[in-house]
Parts: sequence; C-alpha cells; structure tokens
Amino acid sequence: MSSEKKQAELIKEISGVNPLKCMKCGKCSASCPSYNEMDIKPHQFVSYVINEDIESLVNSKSLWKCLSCFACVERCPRDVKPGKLIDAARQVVVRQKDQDYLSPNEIPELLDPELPQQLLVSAFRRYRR
Amino acid sequence: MQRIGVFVCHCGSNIAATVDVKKVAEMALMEPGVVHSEDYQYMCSEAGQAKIAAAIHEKGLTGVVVCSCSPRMHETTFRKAAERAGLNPYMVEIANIREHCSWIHKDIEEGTKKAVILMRAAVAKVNLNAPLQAGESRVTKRALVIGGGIAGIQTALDIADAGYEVDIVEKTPSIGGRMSQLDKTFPTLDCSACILTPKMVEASAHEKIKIYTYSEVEKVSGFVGDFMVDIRKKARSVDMDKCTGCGVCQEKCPSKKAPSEFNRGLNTRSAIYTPFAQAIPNVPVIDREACIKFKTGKCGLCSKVCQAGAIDYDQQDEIITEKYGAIVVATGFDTINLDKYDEYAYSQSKDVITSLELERVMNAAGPTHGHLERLSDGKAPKEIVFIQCVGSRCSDDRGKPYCSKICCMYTAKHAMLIRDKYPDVNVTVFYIDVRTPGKNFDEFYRRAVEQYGVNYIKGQVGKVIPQPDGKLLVQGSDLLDNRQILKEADMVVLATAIEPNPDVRKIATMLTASIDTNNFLTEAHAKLRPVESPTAGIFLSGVCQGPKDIPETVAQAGAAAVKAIGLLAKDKLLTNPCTAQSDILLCNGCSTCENVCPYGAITYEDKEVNDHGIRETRRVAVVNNALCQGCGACTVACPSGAMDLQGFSNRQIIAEVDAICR
Amino acid sequence: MSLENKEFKPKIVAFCCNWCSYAGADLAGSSRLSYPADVKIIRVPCSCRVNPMFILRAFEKGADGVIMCGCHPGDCHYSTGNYYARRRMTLLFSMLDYIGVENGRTRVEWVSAAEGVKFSETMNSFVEKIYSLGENVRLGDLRCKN
Amino acid sequence: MQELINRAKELLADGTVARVLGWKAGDLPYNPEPAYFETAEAMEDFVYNGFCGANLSKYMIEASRLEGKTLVCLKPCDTYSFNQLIKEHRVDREKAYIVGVGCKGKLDIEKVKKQGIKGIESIGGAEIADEAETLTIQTIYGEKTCAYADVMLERCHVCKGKDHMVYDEIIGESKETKDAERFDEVARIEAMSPQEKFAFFQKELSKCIRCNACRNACPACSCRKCVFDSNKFDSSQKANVDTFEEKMFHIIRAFHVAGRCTDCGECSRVCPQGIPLHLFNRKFIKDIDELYGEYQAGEDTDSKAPLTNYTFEDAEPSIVGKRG
Repeated sequence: MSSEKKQAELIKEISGVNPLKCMKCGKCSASCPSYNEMDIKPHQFVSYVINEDIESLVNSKSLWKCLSCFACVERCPRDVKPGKLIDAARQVVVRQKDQDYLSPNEIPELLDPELPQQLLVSAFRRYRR
Repeated sequence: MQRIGVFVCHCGSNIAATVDVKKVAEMALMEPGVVHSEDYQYMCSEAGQAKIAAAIHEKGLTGVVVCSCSPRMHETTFRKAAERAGLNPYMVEIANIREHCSWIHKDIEEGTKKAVILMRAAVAKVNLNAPLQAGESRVTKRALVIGGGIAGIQTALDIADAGYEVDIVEKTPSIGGRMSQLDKTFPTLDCSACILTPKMVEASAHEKIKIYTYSEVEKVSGFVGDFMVDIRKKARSVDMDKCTGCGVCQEKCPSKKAPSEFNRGLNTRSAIYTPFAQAIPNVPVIDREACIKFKTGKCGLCSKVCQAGAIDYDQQDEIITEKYGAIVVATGFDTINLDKYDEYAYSQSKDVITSLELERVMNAAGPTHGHLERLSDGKAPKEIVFIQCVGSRCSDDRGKPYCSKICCMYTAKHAMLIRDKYPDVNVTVFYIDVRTPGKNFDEFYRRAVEQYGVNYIKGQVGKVIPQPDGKLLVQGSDLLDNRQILKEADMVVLATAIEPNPDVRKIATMLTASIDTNNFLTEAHAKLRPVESPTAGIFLSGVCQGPKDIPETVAQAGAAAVKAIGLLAKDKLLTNPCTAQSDILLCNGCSTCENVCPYGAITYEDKEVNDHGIRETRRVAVVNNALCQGCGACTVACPSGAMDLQGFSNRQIIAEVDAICR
Repeated sequence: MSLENKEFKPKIVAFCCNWCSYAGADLAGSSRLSYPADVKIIRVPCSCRVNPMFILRAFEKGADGVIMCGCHPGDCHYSTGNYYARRRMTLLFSMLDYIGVENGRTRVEWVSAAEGVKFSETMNSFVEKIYSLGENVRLGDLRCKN
Repeated sequence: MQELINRAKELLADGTVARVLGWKAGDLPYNPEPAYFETAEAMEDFVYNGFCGANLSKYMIEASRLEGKTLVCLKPCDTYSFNQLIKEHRVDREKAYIVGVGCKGKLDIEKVKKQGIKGIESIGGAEIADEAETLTIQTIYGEKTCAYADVMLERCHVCKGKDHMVYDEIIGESKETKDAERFDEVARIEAMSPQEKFAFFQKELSKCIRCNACRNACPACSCRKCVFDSNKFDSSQKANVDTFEEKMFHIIRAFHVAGRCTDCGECSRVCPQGIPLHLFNRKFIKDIDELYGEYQAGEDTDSKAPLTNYTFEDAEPSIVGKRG
C-alpha cells in the first residue's frame, strides 16, 4: 500500500466515515460557522480523502479553523460527517511523535480569564481524546 | 421408479461462466431415477423447451428437473412446456443454479460443485413428486379500490368502463385525494381542480361505481377471486339520502375552530363540514371531536337550520361486508413530519412552509384566497427561498433514503408561477441536483431559469434563522462558486419528502401484501409486473407503490385496472394444487391443525374409515382445497404427520435435506 | 472470513420461504452479492412449513449449521405463519442449547424480498460463525452412542 | 379403598357404568397394573395403593369407543391429562364416569431398592387409608422400614396440587406432597457449560434401548400411529430410517408433546433404564412459562395451546443465545 493510501485509510478508520456515501449536497459547507476562514471547504474534505491527498488536508488552514462544533456532523443527510474527517486529520498530526506541542500541564498558567468559554470547550473537543 | 430428465441451462454465459454445465449434466446421470440429461444454451427458449418436450416423448420421462434460473422466474414456463408434452406440470422441479449459484460464486470449481448438489436435491425431490391437479375457484366480478385519489378514481373508472362493478373506499369525507389540494400542475400549468373534478363527477355518476367515503377497510379475508371485505362506514351524522348539500349548516355552525385538513391546518373550518367546495359527495360530516352538540349536549343548530332534516346525531358506524374478486390499493402519500429538521425552523416560523402548504396558499380557495402572502403578518413577500430534498435522499433516520421524484418539477412550477404573477419577487432555489427526466420536463425547468429568471444555486441550506424583524436568514452554500451564502428571505418553502400514507402498513397486513422498508408496497416483479402485488388478486395504483407524478399515476392506475379486469373477466381461476391433505388413517382428530390455519380451511368430520380391516367412524380433519393456500402451518402442528403438503411433502423436503447433506 | 481451517468445508442448509426470503436470495443473486457456496437453499412455501424434524434430520445427516429465513413478523404472505414458526424455532433452539449443542449452529433471520443485501450479509456472518464452531459432532447422534 | 370398591359395585349394579377402569394386583407386591372390571365379582381383584402410579387417562381413548360408560379412577394429576385429552377430542367426556381418587403421593420402587431393601415379599403402609408415614416391608431378609416421603416418585415431590380438575365424584382424601421446586433440576442443567450439558445427556440418553415404554405410557403421545412408525418423514432410502429414529427420538417426542404435556411424569416412571425423560418436557414447559406466560396443559379444556398461539411481540429465537 502506498503511503498516501495508508494515510487515507487511517483517516477513514479513525473517523469511521465512508466518504463514498457523500452525495455532494453541500449542507456541511452551508452549516459551517468557520466557512470563510477555511481554504479547503467542509464539502471538499471528502474528495481529498477519496483522492488520497491527506498531505494537503493536513497542511490546510481548515485543519485548525474547524471549531469542532459538529453542525456538519449533525446535519449531514448521508452520514458522512466532514467534521469527523477533519478531526481525524488532526489526530494524524497529533499522533506524530516528538513534535513540539502544548502539554496539558502547561494549560492552566496560559489561561486568560477573558477567554470566552466557548473557545475553551471547543478547544477541549479538538484536542481531547 | 421415476424416469427423470435433467436439463441444464447455460443462460448464455450467466450460468456457464461459473458452472461447468456439461459436468452437471454428466453427474446427473448418476442420480437414481435419471435416465436422460442434456445441456443447452437457453432452456427457456423455444428450442430449449422443444428439447424438453422431445425427451419427454422419446425417453418416456415421468419427471423433469431444469437446472436454470430461479423458479420464481421460469417455473411456470417449464411446467407449461412439460404439460404441452403430456406430462403433469407438477412433475417439474427447478434447481436454481443461477441466482443461488453462478451469480454469487466466482470460482468455477466451487460453483460446479454447488450446482451439482442443487441438481441432486431437485432430483431427489422429483423422485417423490406426484402428479397434481389444479382445482378451480370462482371469481366474484366486482373490484374494490382502496383510496379515492386520482389513482383510485382512474382505476375505478377504467374497471367500470369495462363493465365491472367497482367500489371505492375513501377514508376522508370526499374523494379527490392529494390532487384536489394542488393548485396548478406541471409541466402544462393547467389547473388541478379543472382536470380532476370532471373525473370525480364521472366516478360518482357512473352506474357501476359505488363510493364509500368516510369509510375504512376493516377486515379482509379470502383470496384471489373471492375476497371478503368488511368496510366500516364511519358515522357521518348526516343522512346522505336526505342532504341536499345546500351548505347552510356549515355557515351556521358556531364551532369554527377546527383546523382544516384540506388546507393543511393553515386555517380553520366548521365542525360540520365538507372538506372543499367541489367535494364528492357534497354531503358534510360532523367532526364529533369539534362539535359542541357532541361535546356538551347543547347546540343542535345545524339540525334546526337543515330544511331537509338530514342531521342525525344518533347515527352509528356501519359495517358493510362485500365480496370482491380483485383489490386495488391506491392509498397514496403524505409529506413527512418535519420535527427532526429543526434547522429549517419549520416549527419556529409561520413563514417556513412545505410545498404542499404553498399549493394551498397559491390556490384561490385556500387560506389566503390565492394571494401570495406571509402567513405570519399577511405581508407580500419580496424574497422567497426554496429548499430542495428536505428529508429525501437521507441515509440517517431523520428522512427517507429515496428521491421523492416530484419535488424538482413542482418547485420549478412554483418558482415560475410566482415569478409570472409577482415579477418583483425574487425566487432562489437551493438544490442538490435538478432531476427532470420526463417529457417536456427539462424544457420546463430551463424556462423557469431562462425565461422567468429563477435563481438556482447548487448547494444545500444549512440553517434558517428567524430574525427579530420577522425575516428569515438563510445560510446556504454555493458549491459551484465555492462560497457560503447568507440570504434574507421573507418566505422559505421546503420541498418536503413524501412517504406512503401511514395507514398502508395496516392495509398491507390485512391484504398480506408485502411492503418494503420504506412502507412502499412491493410489486411482484420490479420490471415485468410493476402494478401487481406478489399476493394474487392485489394490484397497486399510484404512490403507494413508489413516488410518482400525476401522469405516471394515471398511467399506472390504468395498468392496474387492466390487470384487475383481466382477472375479473375470467369465470374460474385455477387454484394452487399445492395444498394440505390429511391422511385419515393417521389423523387423531385433535384439532391442533385447525387452530393454526389462517384460512379456516380445515374442518372436522366424522368419517367412516377402514384402518387395515378395522371399520369405524372417526373424527378426522378435512381440508377445503379451495380455501387452503398451502402455507403448511398445519403440517408442522400435526404431531402424527397425518397432515402433509402436496408439492412440499415431508418426504420431499427430507429428501432434499439428505441430498444436500450427502 | 476466517479460513484457517482449510480442510473444513461446512454443510449449511438454509430454509427460505418462497415469498420473502427466497426472493431475497434471488435478489442477492441478481445483485451479485456473494456469500459462500457452503450454503444450500431449500425452498418452502412459508417458514411455518419448516418442521423441527427437518432441522434435526439435517444435523443428523451431517449438516454443520441450519438457518431458517422467513418474512418479517407482520409481513407473512399467509398472515400468521412466521409467528408460529418463531415460537417453534425458539423452543427447538432452546432445547438444543439445553442438551449442549452450540446455539450458533441454528439461526432464524427475517429477510424480505427487498433485502438482498441483508440476505448476503446474513449468510456471510452465519457461515463465518459455523467456521468458528467447526464441525458438528454433538448433534450427529442425540442418543450419543459412540 | 373399600369405599371406592363399594361405590364402584353400586354403579355397576345400577347400570350407570358398564365397567370400571382401575388397578389389579400384579405378580409382585409393588406392581399393580391397570385393568378393566366388568362385574362385582371381578372387583375382588381391585387394588388401590401407593404403587398405583399409572395414569389411567390414556386408557379412556380406547374406553371411549366401547359401549356404555366407563368408571375411571383418576388421581388429581391424572385429571390434567384427561382434560388435555378432552381438548384434543381424544376422549369422550360423556363416556366417562370419573371418580377422583385420593392421593398422598405415589411410590417409586426403585427408590426403595436403592435403600438396599431387596427380596421384597410384602409391603405395608402403601395403602391410602393408612396415615402411616412409614412403609413396613417384609423381605426374605426380615422386616425393613423406610420413610414414605423418601421413596416417593420424583413427580410427587413437585406435586401440582391435590385438586381434581375434572370429576363426577371424589372418593378419598388427597394430600399435597410438594416439597421441591419443579424447575430446579432444569435450571441446574441450564447453568452448566455446553460440555457438561452434553456429557450429562450423553450419559443419560445412551442408556435408551428404544423400548417405547415412555411413548406407550405418555397420555400426550396418543397418536393412532406415531411418526416413528409411519413412513411420512422418511426419505426413499429405507436404510436411513432406523438411524434417524434412533438418534432424534427423544427430542422429537418432547417437541411433539410440547405445550400438551401436563408433566404427569409417566415417561420417567415407566422407563426401565431410569432415564429422567421428564427433564426434556419440563424444559419446554419452563421455556413456555418464561417466554409466553404461565401455562399448565390440562388445567382447562378450551384455552389455546402455546404452540398454536402467538403474540406480535413474541421473543425472537435469538433470545436463546442471549439468555446465556
């Protein structure tokens, strides 16, 4: 198996999503609150997985712009769940070892009382597994 | 001992590609009783059938096994061929080596091995086959149509025109169905009522048609040609013979708060009502839930104002029992419940409506008298958004997995009509695909875009957000421009998925007609028998079988009628000879079989028997072959094995088991 | 599917009612949905035609698994047949379990004429189960004389 | 016993009944056998004691075809079988004059023998009139005693009750002898591992000699001709016949009487090999009770039997695997 294919299979495995179920209705993109911040739009996630171009997905702005609000997951009529796909892509990144990431212990001192609660909750959704 | 011929079909390459047909034919010769075997390209062809006939004559065959496609496909073909050659048709058995073998296995060795075993099982069975004679049953020359919409009306008219009696049973107070609720019809834009009401009148005036409105089918027994049906005529509280349809009662009725079913609950009606002006029969019913007289005992105003003295508060439900030869199901559809689609704000805003509600809004007899206005404040909308596929093409449990088929076209119709009548109103349609297969359909859709300037956007809507000022903020995507759209609208119209009428499940159970996971009635064959149910004598008309538009419904209604007429035109039907039979020497007379028979086909009689020299009178089970449908429930209930099923006897099935496990 | 035990080719008998499950099997075939060739189907008019004796007979003759398929409860072509079948099979299977026969060797599934996919999936999973149970030794002889 | 004999003679004399169906002494002190008595003189041989376990209901199938009424002695548990036979139209209620005889538990000679009591010449205390709680047994080795309750039949320990379900008159007192739970043994087996279960039944069933005693005694096995004696289920190859019969006999027999078996225990009582055959029937009864609601066959003559009945919500067969 090529490494691209492996990556795509990994995404499917982590997310539990079958991208072939997508009927390209665009309801995910219509639901997305971060749509305008994203370079790759939610409805396009599936085609990156189908085309085994996980590299682009991982390097996209969208990866970190997704709020994990799961509106797309909730509303997708085909059970495709683009939010889960992008979350899986994040997992792929997070799972790469020896990378310089924030450790949970450092978080408390970085907390700003002015931070909106929503941001925290979505951050936990994004980074906690 | 039987003299059996085995005929192995190649079915072109359908079988021959994964089954070594020559080998199967060769192996057959080793089976007990087999005196002849051959293989051929297409056994079902005339030449193939001729080979069977020739072998029957030349080799004196007493039994035939055809290794071919499913018996559901060609069992009748081969049995008829054998009959023509002078063999009892029930001496023919099919080994299904296509659907159950060649089509599911890829390895030729594996496929051949299995085909040989299936052949052996069939040979083992035929060894125990006995010639059977089909009996006859009579045909009641009257048809029942369940549902009085356009499908039911058309079917009834066609059957009646052929000279047979037809009864229509309609649940609501008037025939007309969904079509009577529509304003205009695509793709010609003619007025729905203008083309429907003449048919309604024709049906009600037809001497061969009897219409039971406000009635429901309660019980069905019997079988093809001889159904016995109980129809509950709900108490109308109005004497149909006396009522003149003057309408004074409805005007005077003080209780006017009941939601109008006909107008989809968008406005109200009186407690005594006819659903709409052109209702047939033009006789009102009293909604006892809403009527003050029924609720409190006081009032009685309608009775006072009725010159004809037609009001009858004491009227009771009536059960009518009638015999029918054929039954046509035409129960139609409803739109799905939108509770699970909260993102479209249907429950939050009066200005988010379904397309069927829009039909009523656009209709002159509707709640707004045909003026396009917002139901919340009565203001004229300037911006209307249509959302397609609401609940259609969904793989989750919120909606339906199928395409509702009619929405693309009626939305184009709505958009066009609005743009035509109100040129200053902007119309936007959010769609996934625009599906327009049909004569003049795509042209119609293109006209909406090109001539009327309807704005079609490929992309779904994610959310409709009601604004404090009463506007509706629609958040959608434009997949082709790759942008998200925020649009302020005054009205949002949802192309809501359609589903079979919820009552159809109950009716299907009564009729023992099969139904699919979406509650559409199953047809006997998806391509070749699309208007027949697998249950003999039951025919399908309209959307109860699958989504379809008016012309398709009318076409299917006619087709169902033809099938029903074909049945009613016969004086006698040949009955399935594969019925249960009791061996009186073994029967204990214990009544166990009688208790499980769904057809009441088993009775007990005191019969004189001669049990190996002992003559005595015994209570024994007797099967009425005209009533028995051959399910076999009794054969297993019988502890002594006295009850057996012809064509599927205990010994035959055990022989098959043995052959498979050999 | 686990095919570690290459020697073992199970014999599996499937009783299918004519109206739903046999048609479901036909649909699986015309949709080219594969399942192992170990399964051989016997057509019966209704699941209520399946006598426990047929099932025991199959086991005695060396079957490794027996599955019965019928219309979904409520959808029986003969209205009530599968309700009787359901009780009969429940009691029979419970008895087999009671005498120590692995209950995975017997199964009932309701498969409609429209469920070709379910038919094929059911057969795949049943065959897999039989492979995991291996050869049927216990039911060959209930009297158990060796 | 004397009251019973006197009454029987009376009914014979006034022509109410043409014959009496009861028990007469056998060739050993503990094996009375079912018998017809047609005259007062013949009644001298009549016995009724603790060894009269035989369920006479089944004989009424035959007696229903005879001229005139038959007086039949039925113990409380026998009346369930009689009711079941009425339900199945196998006996004619009008042809029977049912004397409900008293019962304080019936005896199992095998249990007596198991206590090491051999060479039995006579047994005292097995007659119903006595209140004796012990049996006094004269043997060639001298007098032995044992407690009545210790040598009762298994079925009496799970007695269904002292009431007769159907009768014309009752003679003698009955006593409920229940001191164990009916389904305990079944539950014990259910809890075993498949290997243990199989080993248990393998051990028991391999004793079977296919003598058909169980079938002949069983009031539910009343078919004119048993499926195992007819060719209705055989394949054409005669060679297969015997093996199928042999191997599957007990399970098929149990299935055929499922929902009809009153749990009278005759099958186990008459088995010369001592196979606890009632454990099959009782398993079905337990399952029926648990899955479809309590049902006692023979309690009445008109209720629907569990296997000719259903509800829309019945358990699926997969419940067998899920119950664990």
